[in-house]
Amino acid sequence: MGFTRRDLLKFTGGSAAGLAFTPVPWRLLRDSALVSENWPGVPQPAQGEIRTRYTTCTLCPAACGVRARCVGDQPVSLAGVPGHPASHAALCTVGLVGHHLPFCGGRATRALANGRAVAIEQVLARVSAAIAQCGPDESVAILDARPGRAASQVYRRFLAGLDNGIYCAPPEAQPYGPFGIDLENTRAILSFGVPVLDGWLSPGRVLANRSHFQLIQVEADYSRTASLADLWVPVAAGDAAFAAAVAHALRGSGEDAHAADVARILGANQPAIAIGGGAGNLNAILDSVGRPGGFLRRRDYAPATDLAAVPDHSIQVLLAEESALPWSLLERKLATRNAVVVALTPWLDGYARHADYVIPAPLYLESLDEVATPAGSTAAGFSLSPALVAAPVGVMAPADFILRLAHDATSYADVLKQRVAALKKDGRGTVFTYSDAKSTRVQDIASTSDLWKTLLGGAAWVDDPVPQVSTGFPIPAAETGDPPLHSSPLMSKLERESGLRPARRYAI
Amino acid sequence: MDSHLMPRGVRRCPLAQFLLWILPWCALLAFGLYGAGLCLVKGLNQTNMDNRFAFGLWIFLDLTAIALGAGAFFTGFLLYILKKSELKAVINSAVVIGFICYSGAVAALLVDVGQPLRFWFTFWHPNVHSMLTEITFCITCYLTVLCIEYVPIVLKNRKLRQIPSFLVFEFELHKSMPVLAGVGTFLSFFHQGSLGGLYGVLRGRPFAFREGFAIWPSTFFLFLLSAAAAGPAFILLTTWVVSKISGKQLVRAAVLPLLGRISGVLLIPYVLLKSVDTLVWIDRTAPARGFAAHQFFIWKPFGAWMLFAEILLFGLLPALILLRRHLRQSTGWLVSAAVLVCLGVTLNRFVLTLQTLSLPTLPFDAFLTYMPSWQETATFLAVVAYGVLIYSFSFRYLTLFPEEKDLPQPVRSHETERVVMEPVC
Amino acid sequence: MLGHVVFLGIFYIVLLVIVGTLSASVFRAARDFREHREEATCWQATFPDLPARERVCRHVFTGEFKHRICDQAFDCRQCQQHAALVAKRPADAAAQVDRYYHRGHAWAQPEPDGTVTIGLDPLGAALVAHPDSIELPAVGSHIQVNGAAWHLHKRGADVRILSPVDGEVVATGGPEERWFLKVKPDGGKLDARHLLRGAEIRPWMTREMERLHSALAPAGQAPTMADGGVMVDDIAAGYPEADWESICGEIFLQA
Amino acid sequence: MSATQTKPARYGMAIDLDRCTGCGACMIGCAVENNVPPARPEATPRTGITWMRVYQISNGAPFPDRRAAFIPILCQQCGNETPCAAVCPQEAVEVDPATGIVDQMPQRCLGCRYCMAACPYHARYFNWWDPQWPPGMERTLNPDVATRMRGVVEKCNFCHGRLHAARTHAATEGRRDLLPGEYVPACAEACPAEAIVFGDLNDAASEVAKLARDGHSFRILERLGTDSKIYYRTARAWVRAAAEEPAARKENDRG
Repeated sequence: MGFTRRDLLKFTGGSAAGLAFTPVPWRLLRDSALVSENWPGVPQPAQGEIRTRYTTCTLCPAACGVRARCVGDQPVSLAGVPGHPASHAALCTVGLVGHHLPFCGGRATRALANGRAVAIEQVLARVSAAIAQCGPDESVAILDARPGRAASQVYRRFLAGLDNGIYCAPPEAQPYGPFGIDLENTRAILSFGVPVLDGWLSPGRVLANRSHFQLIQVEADYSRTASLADLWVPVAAGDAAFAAAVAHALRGSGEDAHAADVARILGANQPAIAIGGGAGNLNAILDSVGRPGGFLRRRDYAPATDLAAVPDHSIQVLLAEESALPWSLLERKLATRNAVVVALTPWLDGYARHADYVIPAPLYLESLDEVATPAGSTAAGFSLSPALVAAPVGVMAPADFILRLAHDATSYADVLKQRVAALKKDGRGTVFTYSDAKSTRVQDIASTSDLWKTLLGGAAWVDDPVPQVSTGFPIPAAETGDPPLHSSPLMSKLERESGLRPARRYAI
Repeated sequence: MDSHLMPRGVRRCPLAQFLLWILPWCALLAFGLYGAGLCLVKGLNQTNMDNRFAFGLWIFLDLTAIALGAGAFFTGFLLYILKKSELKAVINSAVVIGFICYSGAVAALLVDVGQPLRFWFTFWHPNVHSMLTEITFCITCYLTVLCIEYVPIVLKNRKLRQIPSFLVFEFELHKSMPVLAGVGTFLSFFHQGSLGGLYGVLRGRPFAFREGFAIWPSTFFLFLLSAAAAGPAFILLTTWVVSKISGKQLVRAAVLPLLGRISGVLLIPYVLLKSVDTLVWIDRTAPARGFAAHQFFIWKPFGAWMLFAEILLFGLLPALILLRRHLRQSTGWLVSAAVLVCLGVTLNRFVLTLQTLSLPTLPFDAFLTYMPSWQETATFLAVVAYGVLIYSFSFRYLTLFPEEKDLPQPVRSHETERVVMEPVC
Repeated sequence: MLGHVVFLGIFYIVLLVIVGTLSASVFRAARDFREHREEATCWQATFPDLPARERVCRHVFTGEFKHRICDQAFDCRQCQQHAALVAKRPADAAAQVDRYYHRGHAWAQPEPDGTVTIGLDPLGAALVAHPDSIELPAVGSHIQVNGAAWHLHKRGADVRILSPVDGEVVATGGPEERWFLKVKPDGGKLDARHLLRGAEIRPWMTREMERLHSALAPAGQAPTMADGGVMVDDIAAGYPEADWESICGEIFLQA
Repeated sequence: MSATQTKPARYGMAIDLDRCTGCGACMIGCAVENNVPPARPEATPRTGITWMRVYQISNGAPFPDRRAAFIPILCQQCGNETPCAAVCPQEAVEVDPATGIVDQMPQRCLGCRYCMAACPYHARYFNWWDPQWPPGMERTLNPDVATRMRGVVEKCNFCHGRLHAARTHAATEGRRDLLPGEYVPACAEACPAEAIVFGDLNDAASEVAKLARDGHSFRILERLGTDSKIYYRTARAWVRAAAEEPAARKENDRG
């Protein structure tokens, strides 16, 4: 018996002692440090050339200028453009992380017919057929999420070629009709449920002027705007009786204490405006239309049909861009039999759930896009939103789809060029370039192609002001939009990780 | 069956009964190790700790275990340095308890940190101003000392001692015990204190912050004193419990009252200093930092009653009991007082760790509560089960109470193997 | 900086002390082996672990003490107490004794040729009668007082017999010969100060019988004891159920 | 990487609470800049990672007089006996004497969370989960900031990546000192209300230094003596009362 238990013990003990004098323990220590430092599964940021590129945000009608910091071609952060006429240097929380949208899941990337992938040509053929079969009291409607664009003109032209085309837009997309708000000179705002400090217009513009105006918030909820307003009136925003009481108080009568407070503040801070669905005829009483600090008329307004005004069950073919209008409203307008719904959308979980056909649309930053007049702007405006990242294969801009449906050989990009050519031809207005924060008169730009290049490099065209007449034009009432369905996964910081509420996305 | 592994001259329950006893503890240990494994593999999201409650059940476990394990150093100090030879009767048990408490706490700490692989970074880049550095260094050293002190006890196992080299080594190592006891006392002095300093130095936490002497806040000294008082009480308690469970007389009748007296003698200055410290804190320390002390006690359920319970019910009361000779002689009083002392030190550690974290410091922040997750609780229980198992095995196969074999043992009917009627020598 | 120096300085000193203590123990243990003191050291380590009843001073047997626990690990050669007591009765010291007894149940008998014969006393012999095996030291090897002299195995009991003398083994015997070793004592002459003799033997043996009795008691009746200590040849045969390891350990001073 | 500045800076912030609307753009801008991962589904306000975190407070008045204010809390970059740096056992927290910035080194952090317990502002965050981005989103990570692994603490460092970038840029122009406004953290840049002003407090002419001296400016928990570098400004007495120092309260009055 050569090997006893004692030998084994000696061997083990000796090995253990000997091991301490070899590099093994030190190597193990070092390797443990390396493992913990290069923890498995943690991505490291890609390195590359840092470039600054400019574009314009299309996520809401506020039309904020965007400066993108890119590594190679990939934007890694977005920021505002200092001096931007509509947005100052700011972006809202959603806009700050617009470049994350492709990563939040639920993308539509292929044309679908009743949930099955098909070629876009097939959808075109079937939708064309459906349109052709429409009877005299069956209509074809397009829901334009962002009216006022060159694309909107494409939609209107297409519908005009049909006997029964209806062009619709969500009411909050053009809340003040042909008017903008001269916020820079306003001294008081009476808001009926409008989230003035929480997503109204562009945050940069509102907050830059916040110190100049008194804010009275009429809202039943203790919303963020209500909590920060100079006066909060906890009355339902749509309560016509309160607007009437304020009107009485402004005329010097009435007993409502709240209304008297409101009237006193409005009286002491002129010019004042009233906004939101409950405002009624207060703007006429405040004489806020057509004068500085009030509602100013701009040039480019083209009214759209309010979907609510369309007779129920009359739309046979509906082509809808993703918007904040609830599906139930759309559904009510659809014909009860064989209605065809085409969703022109980047997402699978919005209208696409109810549509017969889905045409996958590119996302913000994925394709050359455009932005119409910024919400609330007192002058018409136009910006291009050049693509910063490649769109997935198979997506098609809604305007391109409508052009194909109309058998029009031009592309959406051509339409945009035509629009820019028209701007140059008109010769009005100035162009604000993002990279150097300089404004140039359109007349001073040499050619259409120069203007195109300037806009493509990040710029905003702003119309010249139009002469104003004081008028009692009723300001259209608008509901507030819903918070966005899709936003960056990082928005978790605002609610789930800190208990802060997310800001609303849609500007009113 | 395994009687040839047990110390000669003592009786232990049959193997089957022993296995039945350890089985649930093994199950608990396995369950706890599973919970701890989840925390190690999946990360600390398995716990209910959060950014405000950055420490939870485990830090409470660490602090309490180390306070209760202080008996090892303090008994060693009294026995080897101050030559209190009566304590020889419990020194082995004290060493094993110390070993269990410290190794359990270190194990829990390794699960508690986010990157256990980096535990040695503290030795590589030590920040000597941090209490935690002092604790890490001292506890590592002291655990080594406890291991070395445990070795002779293991080597004296009936089977192992038959190997002459083990026995010779044990003999020579045992000669060094006074040196090790001295080192252990030195290390314990610093880390028991530093554990108090851990929270006492938090200038950003006015509930815990205390002024002090030199680099040490007053909690440093209070922890040291309370641990020294609680250690003997815990040994008293464990000895009594083991004696009850095993049905054996483990130490001579005078030993437990002696432990009680030691505890009581230390408790009195502790209660005194703690009261002074609390008054200074209420009157000066907290207000100077912008906090009125009563603010700390407005949050339910942590009212001022905790403060009174800690100082009077769990401090002064057991101290008075333990200092009365005739009360000490009554096992009921003695054990009750030891329970109070141990509860007191537990409550003290709880207050300092968890109540501190639950209180807001930002003026507009909220009072938070925290309930450990099952994984945390399981890990906690694993440490308890680990302790019970180590102790059970040590008690069965090693000599924890050298006097046991010389004491008359009550006869138990189930002990069919052999009954001894020992002559009293 | 100063903080670092002080802190790390203290830390390394503590570490050094711990490592030093540990290495010193290892070194001293190695030295014990090198200097062949391992047997004596083992006995030193074992003795305090024996129950108090096994460590009773020999002067308790003679009634000189009521209670006394030996503090010299049964090596009376160093014991001043023993020397003092012996000095009180010089006659005993001078008396010639032919057989000395060791507390571990070995006897030593000086032979005319200067060697010492070592065997097991009747109790010891009866306990390990007909052993399963015997390990005797090689001739020429050295044995030490209280060190293991030889080993016997019987019914699971590993019994080491403590040596009564220091010396070199010159011959080996066995149970049949009634002696086990012949030893040439160190210094040429048997130093028997630590061994029991004369009047000590009977009370000691009575006590040992009592210990055996209590060790055996629960296993059944004790027929061999009824007559007050007449030995049967093989006690083990009478107790087939007894835990022989424990009984031998008790009697042969094993811890 | 870059040369040391000629004169030490003390970077700090002045946050105008009267401008803050609690939109959270600072939090989003911060997370984008510093490669903070999005929340796991299980994350809560207590386990999330928000280097910049906006707290809502209220004046506690009954409706409709209740008013809210928002207080962005980030690492206050304490200058005096920085609580977190003092307690870190392995020097994973360092105060840069050239900038006054308290820097957290995730590569060295043990994850013991002692610094989190030490921080009176609760401005330190632990990686409870493995950081995870939706597939493809890791392409959007900021190349100037390293990602952190699970089990380490992280916090605001005034956008260290931006400081490095600014210094590198200054070095290419042959400057050792940064120009005012050349280095601005992401939160200050993202704030649409321009409520956050960042700069060198050592530079008496800087806007931040002027705001810090403003009578409406205060620091949170100033009496703790942490000498923090984040100044808050409000003209509203109740906001100041609610934010500056704790007062005895009967209930939590987080808005």
